[in-house]
Amino acid sequence: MDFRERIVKTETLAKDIHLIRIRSEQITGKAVPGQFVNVRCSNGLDAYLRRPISICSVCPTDKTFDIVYMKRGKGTSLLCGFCEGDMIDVIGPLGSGFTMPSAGEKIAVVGGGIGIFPLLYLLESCNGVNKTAFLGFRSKDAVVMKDAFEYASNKLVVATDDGTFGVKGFVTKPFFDWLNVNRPDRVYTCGPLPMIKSVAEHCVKKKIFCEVSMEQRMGCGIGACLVCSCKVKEGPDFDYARVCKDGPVFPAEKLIFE
Amino acid sequence: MDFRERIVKTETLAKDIHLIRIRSEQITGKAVPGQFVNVRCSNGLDAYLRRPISICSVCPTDKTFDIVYMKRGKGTSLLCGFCEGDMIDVIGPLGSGFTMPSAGEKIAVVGGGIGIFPLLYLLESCNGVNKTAFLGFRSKDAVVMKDAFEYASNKLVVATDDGTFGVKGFVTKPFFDWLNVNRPDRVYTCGPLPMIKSVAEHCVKKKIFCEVSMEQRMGCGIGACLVCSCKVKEGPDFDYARVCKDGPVFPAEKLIFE
Amino acid sequence: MDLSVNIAGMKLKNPVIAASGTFGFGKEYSKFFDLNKLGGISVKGLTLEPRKGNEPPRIAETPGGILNSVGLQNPGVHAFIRDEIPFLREFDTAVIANVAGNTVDDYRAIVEILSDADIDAIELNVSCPNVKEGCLLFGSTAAGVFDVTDAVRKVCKKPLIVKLSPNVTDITEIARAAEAAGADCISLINTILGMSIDVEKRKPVLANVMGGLSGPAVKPVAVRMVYQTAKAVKVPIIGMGGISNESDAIEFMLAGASAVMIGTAGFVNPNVWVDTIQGIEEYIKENGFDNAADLTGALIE
Amino acid sequence: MDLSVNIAGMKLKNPVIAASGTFGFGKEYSKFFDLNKLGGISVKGLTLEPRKGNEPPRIAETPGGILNSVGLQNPGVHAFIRDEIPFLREFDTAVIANVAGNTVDDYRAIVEILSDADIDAIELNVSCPNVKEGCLLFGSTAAGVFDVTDAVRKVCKKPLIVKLSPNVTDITEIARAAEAAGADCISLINTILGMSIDVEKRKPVLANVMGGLSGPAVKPVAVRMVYQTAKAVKVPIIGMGGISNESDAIEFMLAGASAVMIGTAGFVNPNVWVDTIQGIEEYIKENGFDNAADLTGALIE
Ligand SMILES: Cc1cc2nc3c(=O)[nH]c(=O)nc-3n(C[C@H](O)[C@H](O)[C@H](O)COP(=O)(O)OP(=O)(O)OC[C@H]3O[C@@H](n4cnc5c(N)ncnc54)[C@H](O)[C@@H]3O)c2cc1C
Ligand SMILES: Cc1cc2nc3c(=O)[nH]c(=O)nc-3n(C[C@H](O)[C@H](O)[C@H](O)COP(=O)(O)OP(=O)(O)OC[C@H]3O[C@@H](n4cnc5c(N)ncnc54)[C@H](O)[C@@H]3O)c2cc1C
Ligand SMILES: Cc1cc2nc3c(=O)[nH]c(=O)nc-3n(C[C@H](O)[C@H](O)[C@H](O)COP(=O)(O)O)c2cc1C
Ligand SMILES: Cc1cc2nc3c(=O)[nH]c(=O)nc-3n(C[C@H](O)[C@H](O)[C@H](O)COP(=O)(O)O)c2cc1C
Ligand code: FES
Ligand code: FES
Repeated sequence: MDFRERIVKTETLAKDIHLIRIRSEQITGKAVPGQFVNVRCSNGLDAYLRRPISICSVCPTDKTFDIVYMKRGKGTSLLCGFCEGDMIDVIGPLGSGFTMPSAGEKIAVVGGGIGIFPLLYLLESCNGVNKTAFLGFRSKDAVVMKDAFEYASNKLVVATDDGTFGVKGFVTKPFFDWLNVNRPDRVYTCGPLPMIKSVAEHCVKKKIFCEVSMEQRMGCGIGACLVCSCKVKEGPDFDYARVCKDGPVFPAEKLIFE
Repeated sequence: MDFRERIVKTETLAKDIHLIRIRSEQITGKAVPGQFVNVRCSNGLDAYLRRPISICSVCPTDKTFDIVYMKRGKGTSLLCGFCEGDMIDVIGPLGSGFTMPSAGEKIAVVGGGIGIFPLLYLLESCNGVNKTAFLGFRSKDAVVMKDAFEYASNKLVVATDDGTFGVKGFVTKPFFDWLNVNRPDRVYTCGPLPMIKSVAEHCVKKKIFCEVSMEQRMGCGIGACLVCSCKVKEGPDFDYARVCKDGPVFPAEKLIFE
Repeated sequence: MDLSVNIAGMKLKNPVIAASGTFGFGKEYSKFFDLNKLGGISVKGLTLEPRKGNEPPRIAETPGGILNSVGLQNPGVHAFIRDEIPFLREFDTAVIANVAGNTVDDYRAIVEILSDADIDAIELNVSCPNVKEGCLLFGSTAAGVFDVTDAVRKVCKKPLIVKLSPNVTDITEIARAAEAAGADCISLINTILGMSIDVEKRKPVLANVMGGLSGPAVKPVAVRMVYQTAKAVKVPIIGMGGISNESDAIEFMLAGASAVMIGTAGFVNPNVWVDTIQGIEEYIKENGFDNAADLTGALIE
Repeated sequence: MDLSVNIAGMKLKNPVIAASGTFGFGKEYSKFFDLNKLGGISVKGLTLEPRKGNEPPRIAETPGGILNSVGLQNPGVHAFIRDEIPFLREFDTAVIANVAGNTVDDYRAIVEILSDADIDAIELNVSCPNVKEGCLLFGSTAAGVFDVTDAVRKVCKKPLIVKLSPNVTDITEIARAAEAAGADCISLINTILGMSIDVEKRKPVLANVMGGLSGPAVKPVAVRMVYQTAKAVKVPIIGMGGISNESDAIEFMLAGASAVMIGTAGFVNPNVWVDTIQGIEEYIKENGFDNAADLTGALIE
């Protein structure tokens, strides 16, 4: 199997936030929202392991999909060196996706930071659904893909920690306010641990269907090596599930946050 | 100290033989024939050590120098990825150079394969000298820089192992034939071990001044780590000299070939 | 040309085996390539009872390698026999059961059970650095390795491979102890104990603090230990540690290994096993060998 | 802010020292940067008599590291005192004499000589894997380390650093032996024994067959050993093995080292020592520490 695919576009969306559009019949033909790809950032020993990055959007006509990443460490820094026309080694789609809402349902997505990207693909994939999106960013400079989320949802609420854009404070605040007057059929969340934890616990308490996309350091990315654990309930006890294969999407009520 | 310099040209001279022209006031201002530079082939862990490459030619007007390398393993393969305009991390000039001939002297250079490159710089640096160059290659496809050597010498003899260009057989044959009827003041040689060994032994026997440029795997490249040893005579005993610092150029009569 | 190798009474169709713990029970990688192509599969380390393993994070990236601290998460030997063997047996490849325990009794019990199961060989893991009790404790001394191997040998009806830890002063002493106690084969190396610190958080990257180093970084250490061990024992050796391609695999065979295992490199290149098999075949052709077995110990010294 | 650290009665202006064997006697690197900037310099391993060292090739590149088999080539302790100390003393940096021998008597004799020389400390190399006799043989067992350290201690008038080998089952046992015998400080790790084979030539890359692994690849092993040792002994620790930048250096300090040595990385970046010193200074500022010494053991567990 050859995992090298052609990059058809790269774009910088904000400081340290970059998009790569990749043409791949293989991946676009199979992907569902919530899944990710595992990207090789170098051909050699630097950033040796692959990096998991969510599928952010898929264009079936062009057979392309987008990934959006934040430049943080070695691997994502190397990704910044990729250009249009280059080949990139990506394995995917991997992991389990979100449970798709049925037509007519009302849903909310709550995303923070780099956690917003898989939610865009979800929103774009469910027409005929009433969709509200809550997105949280550090500050105005970090706000990305606002137009795409606006277009893909019925209502978009943006919050920034410092109030430089949209609502001031954590995104959970407007979401919980909204939840006081709305009862969505499904809630989907992805982002920093404190955020997803509070969204998940809130929904579980209110018995609202909620799915959470989790992050963990990975080895194989396909379920074989058991390094990407996440604590889940198993009867009265707990168990370690594999984020790469059993997840990254888990039902909120299964998760044990620590 | 910053060792990054600008590449002003790259060129493929033959299959797997490439030239890189680098602008560097620092290096061109100091270099003498026989010296080398130590090149970093990647920014990371791949081909971790620097690679020693001879200075092949220097243009004082443009403040550029050329290195010519053969693609062999990891490091030289990575070098092939460098382009005009890129920065390259080169330390140099390093090592001891050839003893320059005086005006009016008669010299011969005997080079084989990648060993020919430092000899070009030598030839180009000594005008007013009678210069004969003997160059050996595997076969016609591998013959490079013929014009430059022709221009820089009074007489050029090329030999190929398979006879597809010039004289057939090892380059030592025409050289020794020449030596039967000529007595040069100085002989300089660089190339495969059997070749330099036979040239050196021949000259020593005939008491002709001969300098040999040696190769050895290197660590620091500047004389500090003692890994790049080469056996030299030390009174009745032997000693290990450092190819990077005491060499790469050694008087033939000092060397112990094994 | 023949790629097959015979080890301890097992015939492998080629010398490339998936290393324990990196390949699960084969299901995941079976979606990437045909498992029939493999010389063998060493399954995730099994214990008598199911184990949850260690807290995450369980992996850290290091220069040219990784640290892991999975800690033998596995469904237990009974679930393995019930749920995993049937799938593995759909393929024509050797199935090696990698086993670990806290006590000699544990090891004996699990080997007794596996002796009646449909597998090809048992690999005794006395070298897992990621569990608090047993395992590496046995693997750290010649006496410990002797005791476990000896106890297990008496009940083991399958070819017995003993997998050694590199975290020892003298690998040859340990290898000889395993051989003396009746090992049919020695595999090495397991991971080297290591640690990585996140300097921004000022915390160890692994929840477990320390973990086992594997991947290309460890290759020179592994090749050295295979070379030393091959000179010290008569039983065949399965070499591993950082193999990423045929050239690496051949290094181990020249150093004295009869077969190799590949683990970590599969995370980066899921085709590494089949690529390596093909590369070995080409090397054999180009270098005038007749078959894979001739590579073993063919170092020119 | 204060970058200086006190180790075993020595005051270093900063915690970054050039590692023995990679820095010669300082002359070569003095052309690249001002040696006054260094915390200290550990010179090439010295023996009583001059040594020629091993046959070349003496270096092999491995994934993320190198193997070397120099084998203690050095001009002998007398030539060192006569020819090298005067130059080193032109700089305001600590000079550490790294010494090795075949026998306990060798070690004692050389330390006696150096005790009267103008140096700041002695580093006992009981861990060189590249010589046939002595050295690593002592370093492989707690008793061996105890005996050499003990013998040397009695004649040593300088701060005594004992440099440990990582090629052991339990580093803490060895470290405790050195401490018990009177070491003022422990430095680790020396190189890990390894081997590399050229598969085209089917020969070991090193003429000496085996060599010592250093460079980034060994860092996780080194950090782990420093961490374990810091928990086992009270004397200060100098950590090393694969440090390439400030982040790596800080890993070692958080793990428990009071200072660090850098070797191999200097081959790639001749400015690595000064870059690292500067980076440590910035880290201290940005992370709310007052001085370098506070980094030692500041791991949050
Ligand atoms: C399922 C999944 C989907 C993700 N989707 C996205 C996305 O769409 N956009 C995006 O910017 N980021 C995403 N991430 C996070 C992304 O994987 C990390 O930011 C990235 O691995 C950091 O690599 P680095 O080389 O820059 O950092 P380094 O710190 O150099 O990485 C060192 C090691 O740690 C791992 N690592 C570090 N941070 C994380 C993390 N947060 N999660 C998992 N592994 C980590 C790396 O993969 C690598 O193995 C996702 C993570 C997961 C698990
Ligand atoms: C003083 C000197 C001058 C040189 N000048 C030239 C030149 O002008 N043009 C040219 O093509 N080559 C020259 N060489 C040889 C060149 O250094 C090697 O071909 C190159 O290092 C191979 O690197 P690699 O990554 O392709 O091979 P790899 O096999 O991947 O290298 C692995 C390691 O071995 C070392 N190594 C491998 N072969 C040699 C060798 N022949 N000599 C020294 N180290 C080696 C590498 O530097 C590296 O450390 C010179 C060597 C020396 C010592
Ligand atoms: C994630 C992971 C889990 C492992 N689990 C086991 C195990 O259960 N049993 C075992 O004997 N070895 C285990 N190992 C060690 C490998 O089988 C192998 O010995 C080691 O990784 C060196 O080979 P490599 O560099 O090719 O990975 C594990 C290694 C990794 C990376
Ligand atoms: C070429 C070379 C020579 C060395 N010589 C010595 C020596 O003479 N004495 C000694 O104690 N350590 C010696 N070492 C070991 C280093 O001092 C250091 O312990 C080891 O290389 C790990 O650090 P590093 O990864 O930063 O190089 C040598 C290392 C190298 C690479
Ligand atoms: S990363 Fe290997 S199981 Fe998830
Ligand atoms: S390469 Fe270090 S002394 Fe020559």
